[in-house]
Amino acid sequence: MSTDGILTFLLQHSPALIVAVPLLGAFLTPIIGKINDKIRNLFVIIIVLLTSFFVFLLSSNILSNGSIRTYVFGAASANNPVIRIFFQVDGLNAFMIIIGAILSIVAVLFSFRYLKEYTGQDKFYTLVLLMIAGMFGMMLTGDMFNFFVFLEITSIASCALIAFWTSKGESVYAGLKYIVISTIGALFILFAIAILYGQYNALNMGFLAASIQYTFLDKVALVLLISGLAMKAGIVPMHMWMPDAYGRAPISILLVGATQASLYALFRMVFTVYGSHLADILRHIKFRFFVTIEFDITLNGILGVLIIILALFTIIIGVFMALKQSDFKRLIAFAAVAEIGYMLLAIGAAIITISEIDTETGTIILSEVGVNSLKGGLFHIINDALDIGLMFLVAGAIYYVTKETSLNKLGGLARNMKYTTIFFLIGLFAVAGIPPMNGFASKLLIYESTYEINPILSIIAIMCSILLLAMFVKVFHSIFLGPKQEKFEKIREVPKSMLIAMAIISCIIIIFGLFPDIILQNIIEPAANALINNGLYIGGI
Amino acid sequence: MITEFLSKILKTFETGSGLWNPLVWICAIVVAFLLMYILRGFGNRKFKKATGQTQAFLSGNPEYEKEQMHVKGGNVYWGFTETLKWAYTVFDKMHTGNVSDYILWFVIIMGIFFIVIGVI
Amino acid sequence: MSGMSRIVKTITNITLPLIVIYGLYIILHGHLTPGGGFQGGAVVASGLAMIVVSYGSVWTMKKIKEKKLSTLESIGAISFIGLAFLGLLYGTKFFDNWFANSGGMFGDIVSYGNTAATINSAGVLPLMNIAVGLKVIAGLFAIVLVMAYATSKVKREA
Amino acid sequence: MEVFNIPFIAVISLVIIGLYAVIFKRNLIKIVIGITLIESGVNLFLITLSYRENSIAPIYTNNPGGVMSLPVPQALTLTSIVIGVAVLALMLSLIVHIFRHYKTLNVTKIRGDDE
Repeated sequence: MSTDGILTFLLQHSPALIVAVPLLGAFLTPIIGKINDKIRNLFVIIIVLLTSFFVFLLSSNILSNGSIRTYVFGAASANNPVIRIFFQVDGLNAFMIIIGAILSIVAVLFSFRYLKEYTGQDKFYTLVLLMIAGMFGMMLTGDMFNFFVFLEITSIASCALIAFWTSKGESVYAGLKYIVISTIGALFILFAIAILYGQYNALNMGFLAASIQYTFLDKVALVLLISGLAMKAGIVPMHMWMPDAYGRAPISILLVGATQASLYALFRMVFTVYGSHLADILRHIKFRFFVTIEFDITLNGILGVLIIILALFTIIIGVFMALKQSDFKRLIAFAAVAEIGYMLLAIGAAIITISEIDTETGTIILSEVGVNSLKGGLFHIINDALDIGLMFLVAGAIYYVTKETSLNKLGGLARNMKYTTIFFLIGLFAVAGIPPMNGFASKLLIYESTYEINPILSIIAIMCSILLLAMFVKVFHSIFLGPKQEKFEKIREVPKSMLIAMAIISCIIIIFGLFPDIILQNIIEPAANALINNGLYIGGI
Repeated sequence: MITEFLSKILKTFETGSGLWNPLVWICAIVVAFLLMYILRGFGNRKFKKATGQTQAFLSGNPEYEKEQMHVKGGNVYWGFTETLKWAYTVFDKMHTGNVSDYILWFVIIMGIFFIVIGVI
Repeated sequence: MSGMSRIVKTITNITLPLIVIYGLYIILHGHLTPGGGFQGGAVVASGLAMIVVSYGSVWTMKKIKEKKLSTLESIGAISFIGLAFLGLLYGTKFFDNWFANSGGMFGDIVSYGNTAATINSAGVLPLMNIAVGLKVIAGLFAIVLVMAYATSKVKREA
Repeated sequence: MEVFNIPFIAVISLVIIGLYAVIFKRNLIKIVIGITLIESGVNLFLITLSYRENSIAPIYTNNPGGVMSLPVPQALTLTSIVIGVAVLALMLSLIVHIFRHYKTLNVTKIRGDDE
């Protein structure tokens, strides 16, 4: 076979390989770990790089020509779409797996030295690879039940990761909280899947999207799906597990990816599975109050308003609670909650502007403001993953050298850790959305489009963005500035592999910040188009 | 080809109602820093180290050791949290750290969704 | 938990082979009758859990090392994924059933109609069932063993 | 009331009893029991969906007469049970650890991070 032939072969099978390679790696890790620690580390990074290679192969192909790729398991073609398991990859999936690939490379690279002194590393890498496999599965699958399975794989692996340091009671308890939350959420999602299956005799998302009728049972399924996925995505008031889990996990950066996979699923359910009924008129209201008032209540109206209200709560409570925290990792976790609020705000604004659905092609017709808002929300997903990820890496680096995450006990570290300080500053500007970092470009899109919907929304968003800046300035002040402390005299800069991990993310942040237009046109726009034009996804089977 | 590449990079990022180009902003920031540096040059050169000039003036109070002067992270926004105490008491009551309460919130939100989506 | 009385131990000795054989039967007939790797593995593992109950976790831990069980478990998982990968190499797709109906091992073509099923059919499915069964036996037994051992430790500490 | 509705009533009551146990019980083991109750409710729902009256098991290549029950929900239930076993084992082992650290299983007495 020529190289070209091999590439086509790999591209053709890449959706399966993206999940299968880390899965194989996960089960091989304990056996290889018996030989030598170094060989095991090499093996793990090779597995992750191989997976990322497939991810970039697949997503560059999908994003460049805007097509859709369907991979049927166990058969050459889909002769019976109801019972076959599919992976369906369109622009949105391709966009999400890029985030997953970046996060997993960085997380694995960072944890080599970070966990060097601890026992049970074989199990740790097994869990990390399992979690990566589950995360990619959630992002790629086109089958509802398969989604549930990958959701559970991800939550079991991440629960075990959160409780990895079993010597601390708090981390075990945080792990238990996480598994209780995610199991109940997943069970309600399964309930909704069963309801949909009972009505339409299908589990395939595209098939369901084509045949859904929006009966009463579909409403119940929608409620269960939205609330279950919202809990997994950490939306206020179901966000309380996030600070516990993020604050205790050894590497919280992978959990960010898992959370965003749930957020992706939320978008997929609302826009694709229920997409053909989004603009349905549910009630016609007419009453006299001096003048006759007459208006329609549409599904997208109530969904949009609900999502926007939740988003505002998420932003405000996330920011206010973060401002008060004295623990670095918990503070970042609350900031992550607030950032999720921004994405939801943008998506809610986009849902409100839907005017009608073209039922023949399955296209959702949005106003221009809505399209911009959608782009801003999707752009913010990748920006949030990078910024919050960088912050967690810095927190991990500080924990590595000082064994401390409390802001009250740290101080004056900038003298000994120059590079970490620079990376923290980059992350600070990016999270707060200060130009010219990447956070600004997406937040600008969100502010401007929400201003068109209602100025109050964008005012609240901007105010909370200022508070985000304020609290990271507080972190900067209390960790890096201040006089030398005696107990931190002997502290050195963190090892090179950890610095490289932070540098990779920082470089991506700066590139995204300097050339937002290129990113927007090449990555975000295909994803937004995939979300709006469902005809391709439905026709993919 | 180079001009094409440049025009691709320098193309401004349109947001629907405005535009945004980070490269222009970076130029502006660099110019601002240059101006600042020039202004700094006009400063007074009489400053001497290790004299009374360097000591901080704290309303006549004596200056503490540097370690004691550092404001701890928990105290930085004391005024802000004190003013918004009414909000923070509510938020603190929400965050009990008890897993049953997390599920209770989930059920409440599910109920609200059900009332809004299912009934309308 | 230290061991239980002699009656329990004797009954365990008598019933254990029967339970294990029944579990293995369910694993091997996974492609024909209800059941399969997980169910049969669970039956075998519950039989093995009986050893833990009757002889005590400390005694069992001395005989069977937990690390060996986890190796066995990874071997089961690897062979499952490996069979799926073989479908990619020899067949057309990942998880392809590439030697069903080929005439070789597990390759008999099942005659159409409500006839008695042949065990020598269904291609990779029996192999996958065996792999899953191995994984489930090792995994569940390790879970029961470690948890019994850990709780007995708590009791001794308290 | 139709007799066919009884399984669905059982499903709803199992889920509600499970949620009640998770929300109002203070013992961690009871919370885990609540989760398994919800899970069995959902599994029962899936199995009920697959059942047809007087149906036969779906294991023949050719239908010998009569209605076959649907095989897909049974496979789904099986997968869900497998996942449930894994989750249950994980939760119980975490509870063992928690009991070692705090010497109690009462959620109100366990101090995690709750700022």
